[in-house]
Amino acid sequence: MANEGDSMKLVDEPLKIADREFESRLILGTGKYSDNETMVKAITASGTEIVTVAVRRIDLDRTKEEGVLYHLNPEKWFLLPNTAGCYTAEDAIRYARLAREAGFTDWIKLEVIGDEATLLPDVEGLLEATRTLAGEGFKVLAYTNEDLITALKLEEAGAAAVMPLASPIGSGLGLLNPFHIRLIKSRLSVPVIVDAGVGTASDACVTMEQGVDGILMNTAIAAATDPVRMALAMNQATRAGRHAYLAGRMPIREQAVPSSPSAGMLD
Amino acid sequence: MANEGDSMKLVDEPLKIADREFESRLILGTGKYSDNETMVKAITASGTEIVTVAVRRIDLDRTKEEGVLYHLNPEKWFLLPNTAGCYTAEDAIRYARLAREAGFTDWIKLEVIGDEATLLPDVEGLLEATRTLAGEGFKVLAYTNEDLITALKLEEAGAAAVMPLASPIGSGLGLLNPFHIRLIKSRLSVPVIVDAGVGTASDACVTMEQGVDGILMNTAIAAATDPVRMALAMNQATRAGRHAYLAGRMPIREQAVPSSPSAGMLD
Amino acid sequence: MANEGDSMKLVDEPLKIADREFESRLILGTGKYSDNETMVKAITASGTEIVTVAVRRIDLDRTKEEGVLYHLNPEKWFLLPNTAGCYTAEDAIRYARLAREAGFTDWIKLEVIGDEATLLPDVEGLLEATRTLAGEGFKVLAYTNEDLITALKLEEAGAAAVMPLASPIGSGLGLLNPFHIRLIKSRLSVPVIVDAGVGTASDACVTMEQGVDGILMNTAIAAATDPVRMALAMNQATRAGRHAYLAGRMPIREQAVPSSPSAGMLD
Amino acid sequence: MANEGDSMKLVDEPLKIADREFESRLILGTGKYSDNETMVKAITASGTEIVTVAVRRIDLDRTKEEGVLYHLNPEKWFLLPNTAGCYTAEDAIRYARLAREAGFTDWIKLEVIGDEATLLPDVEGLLEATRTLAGEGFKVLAYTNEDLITALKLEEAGAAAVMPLASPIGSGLGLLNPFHIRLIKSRLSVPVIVDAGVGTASDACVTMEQGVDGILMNTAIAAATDPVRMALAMNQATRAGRHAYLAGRMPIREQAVPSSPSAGMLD
Amino acid sequence: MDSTNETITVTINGDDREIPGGLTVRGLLAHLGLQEGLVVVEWNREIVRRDRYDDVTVAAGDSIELVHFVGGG
Amino acid sequence: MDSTNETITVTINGDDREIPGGLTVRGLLAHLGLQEGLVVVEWNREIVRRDRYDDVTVAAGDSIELVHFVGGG
Amino acid sequence: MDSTNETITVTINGDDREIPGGLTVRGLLAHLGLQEGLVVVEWNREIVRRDRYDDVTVAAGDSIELVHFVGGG
Amino acid sequence: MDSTNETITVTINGDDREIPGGLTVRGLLAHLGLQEGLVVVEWNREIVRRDRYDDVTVAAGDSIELVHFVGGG
Repeated sequence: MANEGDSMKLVDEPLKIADREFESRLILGTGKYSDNETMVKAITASGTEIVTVAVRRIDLDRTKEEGVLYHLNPEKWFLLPNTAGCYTAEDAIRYARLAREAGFTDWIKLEVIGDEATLLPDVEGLLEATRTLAGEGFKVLAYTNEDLITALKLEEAGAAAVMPLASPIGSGLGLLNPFHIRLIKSRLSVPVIVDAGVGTASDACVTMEQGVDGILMNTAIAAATDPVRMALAMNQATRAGRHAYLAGRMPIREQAVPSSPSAGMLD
Repeated sequence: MANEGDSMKLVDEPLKIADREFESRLILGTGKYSDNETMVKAITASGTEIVTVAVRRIDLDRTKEEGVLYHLNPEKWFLLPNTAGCYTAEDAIRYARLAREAGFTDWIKLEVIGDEATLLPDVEGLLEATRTLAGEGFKVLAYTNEDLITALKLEEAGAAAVMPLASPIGSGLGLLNPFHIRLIKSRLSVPVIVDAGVGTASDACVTMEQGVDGILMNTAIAAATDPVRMALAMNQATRAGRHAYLAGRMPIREQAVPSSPSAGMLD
Repeated sequence: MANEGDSMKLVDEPLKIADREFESRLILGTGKYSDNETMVKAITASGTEIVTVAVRRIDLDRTKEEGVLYHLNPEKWFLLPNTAGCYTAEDAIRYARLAREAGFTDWIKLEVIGDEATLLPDVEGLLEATRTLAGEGFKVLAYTNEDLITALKLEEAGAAAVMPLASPIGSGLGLLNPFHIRLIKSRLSVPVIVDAGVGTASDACVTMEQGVDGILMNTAIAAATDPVRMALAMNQATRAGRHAYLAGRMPIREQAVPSSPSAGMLD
Repeated sequence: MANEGDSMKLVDEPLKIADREFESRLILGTGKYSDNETMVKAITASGTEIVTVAVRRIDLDRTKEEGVLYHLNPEKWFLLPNTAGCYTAEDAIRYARLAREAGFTDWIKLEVIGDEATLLPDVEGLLEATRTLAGEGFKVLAYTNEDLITALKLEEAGAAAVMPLASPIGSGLGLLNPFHIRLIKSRLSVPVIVDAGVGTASDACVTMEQGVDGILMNTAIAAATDPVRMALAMNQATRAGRHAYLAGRMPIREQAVPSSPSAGMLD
Repeated sequence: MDSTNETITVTINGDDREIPGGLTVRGLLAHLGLQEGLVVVEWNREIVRRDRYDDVTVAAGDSIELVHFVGGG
Repeated sequence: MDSTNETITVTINGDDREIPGGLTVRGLLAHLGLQEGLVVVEWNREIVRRDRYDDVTVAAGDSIELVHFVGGG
Repeated sequence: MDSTNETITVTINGDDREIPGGLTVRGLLAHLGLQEGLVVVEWNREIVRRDRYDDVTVAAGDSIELVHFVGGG
Repeated sequence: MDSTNETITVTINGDDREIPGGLTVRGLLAHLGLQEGLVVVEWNREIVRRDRYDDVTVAAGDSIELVHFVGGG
């Protein structure tokens, strides 16, 4: 399409995390899809270059097809393991080490959950695990809340990226606290990637307009009626929000200003 | 781009207004650009197929270059004349007839303004002019406020499309009243195109997510720091919002739901 | 209470409509109460001085107790008849004349409804009825939408007060469009009283903070679990919003400012 | 006033913190007033029973009038010392002990600040100081952020009340995150008192409608154009929001419902 | 010349009703047991002022609306 | 019979202008150096179709509006 | 000296299982039909690097976790 | 045995001050004209209870903090 052709000329610096660069600023989770074919189609439509995966026991009694590697080509997408389901620093560290052993990456999306009902992070455990794992050479992408102070400590602890939530995981409530997200972005040097809570395309767009470096989402796409179309919508919305941020929006005025010239009217 | 390639497969019915069909759901005004080259680049980046123009006196003492037709190729974009600046039905009708005489189209974006400070429509004059012009065979696209009752009367009066505002022209306040816009869309048969007030990409995205048929904007692009990049952002945001609407968003929950499996955790 | 004692000293000019003055800025509808005793208690708790009533046929076959005058003392509350249920100017005028004949007042809360599903006003009919009734000496309080242009025409047509809606009657959606309400207040000389849509106390408070002269509500109180307590809440919220508007709120800052002195800290 | 008379009958359980009970749910800071007379008038108009004070060095070279006890009668208002300005648990503990030594109370409003620009709490230091001070028998009212996990830990650490912020101290941004505040209230047993960020009366009202036990504010009143009137507004708004919460608001409907009977219309 | 013994049919509030012939508006209200102060009378689409209750006599086929105030918002 | 040598005064786009007498609309546009395809002509409040540019002769005191499309939203 | 004929009981992914005695980790994976490249082995809480699959022999009572990547967000 | 005539230097609220030697805390407060009920005393980082104001004698080089309540939120 002509317009996307143009977008090619509108360069944006790549998303840099640790030692890697990515053109897309959208990261996708791979959970909760009705089937693997839909998952792959949605991931493709999203234009993402990074997908998250979880570390779980092999089910020895079921078909071996369950492993996500049977469906996702690691040459095509960068696999980012997470520590979802871990409630202590110790557990998260254990899962991170197992994930690294798989041999794909020393990156880890670090989650230390503090409460089962809300899946909100336990920032004390998160900071402890970040210090340990960063010390072991992991590239830690830390899932955290909207608290600036914790974000600053995560950066100091060696996190490669800080991932504040928009709203609780799987809630679809959207960006509850743009002010705090903007605040975090304004104070950190490492990339800020908003993680969790996005529900629809405009949530992704308004999130990127805050100036953050990227977004991670899963349920908004997997639980849409048409996941593949929603994935495309998220692809476009993330780019739109980024371009709008870079373009510099018009000033807001509480008055009207005509778009057509006032001169040259007839008598 | 891979992802836009995919979008090609995700068909959407075209935007149908009167006897014409359009692939893009974004309409651009051509006012307030710093220079004509920027205007043409922005229009191109926006992917629009329809641009609005105003009817004004020729300035006999200035260069003849001022006419917009010196810069916009009517083969490439459908020119939609407006009646901006008209404060009575009589004036708007006069401008509409002059516009038709230019020989490009019998479509008119009808504005009957009620107040100079807010540029809000005078719905009494608007209804009168719509009846008259529709009777003369014009395809009337009527700029109106968020009032459902007026919208229903405009449809009955023969409007080809109803164009409620998001917020005042040139304000950039965004979609002040999504509920009323949704209400109008739910009750009309003719296309509903939101006109005026959009300020940034997320405004366009959330507007399309209400299910409306299209958006018209001018200042949000012309007054952005980088109009061409903002035009691309609006192109993507409009498509994103449309796809998100068609895809069917996830349900909102005031609780968290994990994206990774709870089964298979280690002991 | 000490605090209310203080409020007595914090004078506010009375609410002036036509030739009358009121201390309370809250007007209550009398519909939809579970029973008349609750209605009277709620009206009392609300501190209102004006209650609206509807004009309907006497039911000749039922107890005569149904008339609201059996329960409300016209010495204690000013009865404001409405034209609810009228869909044309002619009907509204007929009901207004019947209401005046009851001998209590020549005031009328004028409603000309345009659509049964939304109960939004038909502004053409409303303007016509306002002109006629104002010409017959009625004090017209006109229920309208958020459109400034219509509000200006209503004032010019002789309305004693203009009553834009916060959101549709009985919806409880609250103040959907504070900007347009502020706009109307800034341009009119007659009192602006927001009518319909308020759902809870904070809706009333934020509405008054826009600077309007008063609020009319019914369902928010009648349909609350505890109507009498909600009536008190609305009483307090309306006063709170008015006082906050008069007091002049602090400036909003996107940064923190300590409330305790920074000097005098220990070593 | 009749209406306030009624409020007397609408009993609400008192606000219970530790071993004390209060009728008012509004707590005021005593900083930043232009003069002490205005401060006392505003505190009186607010109806509060608790005011916070800071611990600072005596200025040996200035008039001794600077101490707040010269202006506030401890018999009339319960003085709640804070640890504002402390950036470590150790500092906060030192200030708390000095405050207790003044002989008025063993209550402390605990602040451990993590960042000078935002005055956001350092939750690690806050938890440490809460554990120590609770262990020494202090009644700790802990100023924290909107994080549920930290709130749960504070309760477990022995806090007598948890005080999440609405938005940064002195910002006047209002309640940025009602969802998280509701979440905290739903999970804690100790009182939840929203502290900081309220800017105007409707902010206080909507905050109390979330079901929290109380509100603490300072700048919204001290920095209003008319602090005494704003204090009254906050008094009323806090009561209004509390009553509205207890009364149970009407359901929100995206459609209209008439307030006047549909039966009995004329032919 | 004297029809007052006969009953006539009029439409009151939309329903046909038999009432004694020759009733004035005041008589009609009394006949219906309605308290004058609380009712407004429209007779063949024309409002009848209270001071004219004795002047207007109801005839067969007349259409009469009797209205009052009810709770409404 | 030959007045074309004289100039007449007409109002064009709100300003009085001297133009040669006897000009048709087409002549006027040529005189003003305007490209026909890009202009719409209103002559004494009446629109002049392009196919009538030769039929309409401009007379002294006529009021003429010459409009075109400009950028607008 | 030859116990390989006997079976032993070990805990794999939380369940007790009978496996042939004397298996190395590589042998165990083969025994379970698992593809080495897609599994990570934790043996008595200690990760076993792939280059040590032949060095570690599973003994009775050992606790073994065999994990891989699954879909997750 | 009598050093009270001499002055000593102590740090009070961060500033060095000359005060008479041998003052107790109570004596110091009196010397500074401070009302006991409104001040809290920290002496070399240790809080001095009011009932110990007579027991503690200020010595040269001591660091003393004298604090009270001020307006704060």
